[in-house]
Amino acid sequence: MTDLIFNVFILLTIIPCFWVALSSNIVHAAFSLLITLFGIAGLYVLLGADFIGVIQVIVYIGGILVLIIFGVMMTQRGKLLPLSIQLPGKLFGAVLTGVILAALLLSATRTLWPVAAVLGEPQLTSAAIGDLLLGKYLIPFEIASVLLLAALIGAVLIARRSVRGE
Amino acid sequence: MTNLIDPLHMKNMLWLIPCLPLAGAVINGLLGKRLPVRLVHFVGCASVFLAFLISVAGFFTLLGIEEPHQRFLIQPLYQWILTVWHQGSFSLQVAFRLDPLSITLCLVVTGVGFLIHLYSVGYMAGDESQARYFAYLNLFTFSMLLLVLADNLLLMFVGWEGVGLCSYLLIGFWFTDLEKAQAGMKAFIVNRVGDFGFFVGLMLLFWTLFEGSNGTITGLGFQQLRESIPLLNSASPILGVGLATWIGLLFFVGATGKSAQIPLYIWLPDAMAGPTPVSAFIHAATMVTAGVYMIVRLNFLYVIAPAAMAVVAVVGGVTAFYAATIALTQNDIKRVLAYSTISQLGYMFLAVGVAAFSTGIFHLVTHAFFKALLFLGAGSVIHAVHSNDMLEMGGLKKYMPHTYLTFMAAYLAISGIPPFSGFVSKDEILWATFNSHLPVAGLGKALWALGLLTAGLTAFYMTRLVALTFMGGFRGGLEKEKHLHESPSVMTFPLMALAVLSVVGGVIGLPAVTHLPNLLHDFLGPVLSSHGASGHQAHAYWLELLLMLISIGVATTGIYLGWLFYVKRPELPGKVAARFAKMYQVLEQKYYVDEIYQALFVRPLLKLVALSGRFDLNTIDGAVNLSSRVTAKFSFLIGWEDLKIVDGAVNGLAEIFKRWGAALRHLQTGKIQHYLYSVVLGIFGLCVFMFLF
Amino acid sequence: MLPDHLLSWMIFFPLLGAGLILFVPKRYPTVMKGIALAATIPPLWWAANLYVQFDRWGTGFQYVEKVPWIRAFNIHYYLGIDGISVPMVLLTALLSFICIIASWNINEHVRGYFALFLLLDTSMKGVFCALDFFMFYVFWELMLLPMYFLIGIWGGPRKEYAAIKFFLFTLVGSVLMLVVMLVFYFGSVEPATGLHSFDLTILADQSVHQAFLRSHTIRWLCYLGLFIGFAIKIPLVPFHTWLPDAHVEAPTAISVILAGILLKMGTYGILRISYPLLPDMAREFALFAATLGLISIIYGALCAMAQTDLKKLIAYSSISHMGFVMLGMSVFSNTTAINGAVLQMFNHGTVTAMLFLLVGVIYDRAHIRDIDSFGGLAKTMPVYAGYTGLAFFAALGLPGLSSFISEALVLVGSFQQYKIITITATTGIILTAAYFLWTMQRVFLGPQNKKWADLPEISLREAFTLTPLALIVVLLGFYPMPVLDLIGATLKHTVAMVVG
Amino acid sequence: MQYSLPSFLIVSSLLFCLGMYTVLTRRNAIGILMGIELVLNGAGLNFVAFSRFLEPSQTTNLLSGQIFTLFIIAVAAAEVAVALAIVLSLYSRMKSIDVEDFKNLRG
Repeated sequence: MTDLIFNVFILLTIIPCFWVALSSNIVHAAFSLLITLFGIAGLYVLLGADFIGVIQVIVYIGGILVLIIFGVMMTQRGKLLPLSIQLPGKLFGAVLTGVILAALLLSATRTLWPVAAVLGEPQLTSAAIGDLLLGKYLIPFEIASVLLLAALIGAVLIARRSVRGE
Repeated sequence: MTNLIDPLHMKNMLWLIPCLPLAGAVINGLLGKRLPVRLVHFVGCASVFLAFLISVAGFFTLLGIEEPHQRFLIQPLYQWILTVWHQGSFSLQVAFRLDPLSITLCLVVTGVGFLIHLYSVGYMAGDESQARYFAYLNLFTFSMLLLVLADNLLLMFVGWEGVGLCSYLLIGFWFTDLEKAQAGMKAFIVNRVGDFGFFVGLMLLFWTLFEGSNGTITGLGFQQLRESIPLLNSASPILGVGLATWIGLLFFVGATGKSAQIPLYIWLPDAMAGPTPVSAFIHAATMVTAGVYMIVRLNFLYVIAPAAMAVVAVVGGVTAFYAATIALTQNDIKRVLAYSTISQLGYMFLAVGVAAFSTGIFHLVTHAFFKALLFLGAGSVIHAVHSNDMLEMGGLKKYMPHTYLTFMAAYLAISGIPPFSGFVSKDEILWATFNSHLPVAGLGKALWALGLLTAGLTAFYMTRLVALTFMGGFRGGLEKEKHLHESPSVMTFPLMALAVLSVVGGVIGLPAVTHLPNLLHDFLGPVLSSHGASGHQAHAYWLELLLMLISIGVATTGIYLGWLFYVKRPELPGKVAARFAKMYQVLEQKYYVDEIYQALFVRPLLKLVALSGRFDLNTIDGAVNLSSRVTAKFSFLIGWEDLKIVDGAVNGLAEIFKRWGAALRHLQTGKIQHYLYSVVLGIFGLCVFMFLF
Repeated sequence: MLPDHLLSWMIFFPLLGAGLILFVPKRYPTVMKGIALAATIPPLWWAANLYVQFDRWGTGFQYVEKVPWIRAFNIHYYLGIDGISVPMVLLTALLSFICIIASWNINEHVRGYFALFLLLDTSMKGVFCALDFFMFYVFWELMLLPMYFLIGIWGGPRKEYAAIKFFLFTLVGSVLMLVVMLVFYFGSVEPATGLHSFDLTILADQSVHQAFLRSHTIRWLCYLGLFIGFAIKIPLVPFHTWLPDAHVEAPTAISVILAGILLKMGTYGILRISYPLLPDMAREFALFAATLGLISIIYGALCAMAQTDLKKLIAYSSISHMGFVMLGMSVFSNTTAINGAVLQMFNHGTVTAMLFLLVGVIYDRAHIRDIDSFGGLAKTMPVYAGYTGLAFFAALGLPGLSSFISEALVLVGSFQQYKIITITATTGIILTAAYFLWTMQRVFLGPQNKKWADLPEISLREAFTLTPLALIVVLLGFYPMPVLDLIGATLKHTVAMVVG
Repeated sequence: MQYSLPSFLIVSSLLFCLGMYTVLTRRNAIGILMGIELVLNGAGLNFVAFSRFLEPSQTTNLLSGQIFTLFIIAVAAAEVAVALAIVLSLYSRMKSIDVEDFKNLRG
């Protein structure tokens, strides 16, 4: 039963990706990205990372994706841009991606991962994550907060300058 | 006279004697300009008078002490210098010593000093910087008293150079006149040469005693020196000459510098550029006698160095004669007296040389009286005539009776006429020289003859001076003659006081033939070393009487000749001078000594100075600049070489890189994708690399 | 109420002042000068306290402050003073205070001048109190920098040449010192920690020196290196040509500091570093040092007589006086000479400071220093002539004034070990008297020179800077014990250490 | 594909490569951003998968992988914010977001 759900979510994640990569209409790409992210959230839940899944939905989709869509809408005036570069550029990209994909798949399947013998029952993880965040990983947590603050200020500054046409 | 003042109380007052004049000097020096002139005079004279009173009190305290050998008071003030090390230490106290020798000098310095201060009030009236004058005079008195009362050699050296400083300041008192300033400088530098000898002698003495007593002698106190002086004999002689003699000679060099004897006397005649009271006080009565005092103070050293004593005697005798000859031909009244002072000092050194220490001091005292009187008399003459040149004077007897009378008293004293003090002391010296048994056989007799001849010459040139100044008609022009006047009483009173002293002065040191006690000799006894040969052994009185008669005869012939030449037949000197023209000219030019010194010392020194100045400028500095130029050239060379070879290579390399750079530049297309490609390629390459190796 | 780290406070307090001055806006020069003055008063007060509370009989270092500074190389922030450094620190504090007042009429780049001056003051005191070789070297180099700019910017016409010459000369010296310092660092192992050490007190005991530092040639070369480094600073004759140029071109206050204190760095360095660290070499070099001292005395005096520029004359007279110090320091058979030498260091500081201040007075008015163009100044400026008279007579070693005592002690002391050298040196006092009196006569005596008839008399401010020095000169002449008992014990210890 | 570690890795690799392809070939700046999001999510998925399946050694406890993904999300958020700000300001200046037009930083 879990295999089925698992395969559903895999398809849910992979298929829209092709739209994101290839579609000539940027709006379609944005919305297909939405679906991929939902797929990934589902996979997280399947992997017992319920807290991460919820975060994925709220932050990633609710925050970042909305932002991107907002960006797309802002810049969507006038003619539709030819979305990808001329042929030779694409061909080279495809070949490169293929090679790297092959290498990754090879390594994923071939190596003997030290998989745990028995998979523990997935329990609620948010309490444990909370402890970890404010215990062992306190410093990264603080640094992340500083990073976000910096990004915030940076974004405001850049946006403000552009608006005033400097 | 049981002791009116108990010694302990007196001992604590000792420091007042030098410090009162110092206080006077400081007050006049710093506040002088603001004080009224009368107060300046009062401060000046009062401080010296008070010092005189305390000296007299000291004198009586000393007399009060029965036991002659206990007759000294020492007042240690404070620790002056202290350096300690393992094998010993060098410690000096500032301490004053009052003993018969120093009290005699003290009395002379403060007594005569006070009279001269009084005289200066009149003489310097009208001069605009009197405060500075009295400050310097007081400072001089302080230094002289410090010299006399010092209890150790280094403190004496402080007084020694202090008087040199004051004589420099006072000689160049009217410093606006360049040649007077130069005279001051000359005096100081010649004194400094003498002090060089003194200081080296001091060092040699200290270290010989230090090594001799392996570390127990730590200072230069006279008591300590006196007790340890025999150690000198045990010390090994240098260059064959005994150490005591070396030290004695070195100290004598200091004495010649200070008391203007043969080699270093040249500064005294020029020192006449100072005001006359200064000449009287410093260059007749006190400072110049410092040399004699020093030798008498170190008599225990000289007694064990007969060779040094002989040298002192010979130099003294020769200087006496030499200076007297020059005095014959001088026309400046003060210069005649200056040379006569040098001559009399020669006598003193002669006396000390033949170990007649008390006689030397006796002549010092009497000389202080009549020479000061002569100078002050000359001062009041100059004050009236406004010129030093005797040829412009003459016939002043009528106009200045007081000065004339007192001058005559001093004139008779110096010429050696019996009752006067001059005769008594000079004859005592001749007698001591005659009896002396110096290392060289017959030297005593030869020196006696020389002394006798000098006595004659002294009588002659003094008569010449008196004749030219007071006798005959006034040669200084009519209008000047009109306002010739006697000096004010403030000037004539000291003259009279000194006249009395020079007449009566002889009584303190009566010769043996008179069977009366020689007061001074007995008083000074304990200070002088025991076997001072002052001629009181059993001897034929008739011999002494005979010699006395001979010296009286020589003196009278001198006076007669002088009277003959300059009063009876004035044209005679002209004829004699013509006949011995060359010899006269040499004497007149003071044996060209100044020119010789100039050529011998001053000019080569200046050449050496200029040489070293230039040497320093272009050789050493040149070397430095040369080295900088060489490095500059060398660096240029390197620069050139660098330019051609190294630079070429570097430029070539630069070219290569430039071309590669251009090639790579195309990679920067500006398209983001290309950058991303290179990023991805880079990472991928890295992974492959990691994987393979 | 004294701060406990007294030495550190004293050294770095002027630096605070310098820092403060940097913030004062350009428009208030007097405020800057006020701050500079205020920055020198507390150190002067502390130096006085230091002098009073210094234990005369203790031989070790006092007021010691030792804090590890650079652990990697075992370098400590190590301060301490003994008999030799107390008079020097007192002299530095006093002269800095006086020089600030003396440089009141500097009015271009005021901020730069006073800030650099206070930095110089700090580094000078630092050198005198440093007991760690590394720290000594740091302060030694730190002293060069402000001095270079002070001469280079506020100096006279040829200031660049003089500044560069001064800098290069001293730099060569300090390079040699650096090499020797490293040799000692690597050649010594601290018994307690087994580390190399810069600490002078530890380096002083010979057992710490490793094998290669015990070989004669190494020790000889080290001593020579140090000796040349310090000789340049003293300056001894072959290395002296920077001094006249530096003095002529430096502004008044700076040449006072240069002559008053910087010249003592050389001799102080020898006493603090060369003697304790290489006592056997000190004995071996003694004769060579004494001869150099003698040459400095005679040669300095001769050159002084040949000068026409007043400041150059005084510069050469300083060389001559420092020759006495060198002569005194190279005698180890008694302490009289070395006591005289250290006393002469102090006296020369006060006397030459007075001389340069006096030249400053005349230079501010007449803007020339050529001796022959003056004449008869005593008439126009009697008080000034009085002060100069006192200074000249002090400089030529008149008894009753301070330098006589030190010169007499040096001569008496060195007579025991070097008879001929001392006698020739004693002729030096005649030459000194000659050139000072000759200058006195050419400038002050003689007829009043109309050109300078209207020169104003010495001002109150200038008199205020001169009076304390004059008092010291006269006081130490009659009663030198205040300084002599201060340095006695330490020098006895030093000589004992060198004689070994 | 059954529920196991390799299958998850395959999915994340696919995501990663597609994201990369998008980045390399998109002319639209925001398209590239989307590509980057895919890459980041691919990596996040990898982490979570490993934290789920791997034997927990004494240094990394069970949840360290998830913590890491959390931080990736945080970084992604910051990154998008700044990137969009830049793109929008470029857009307002150049009136186009075509990557080709941003060439003036050429060598």
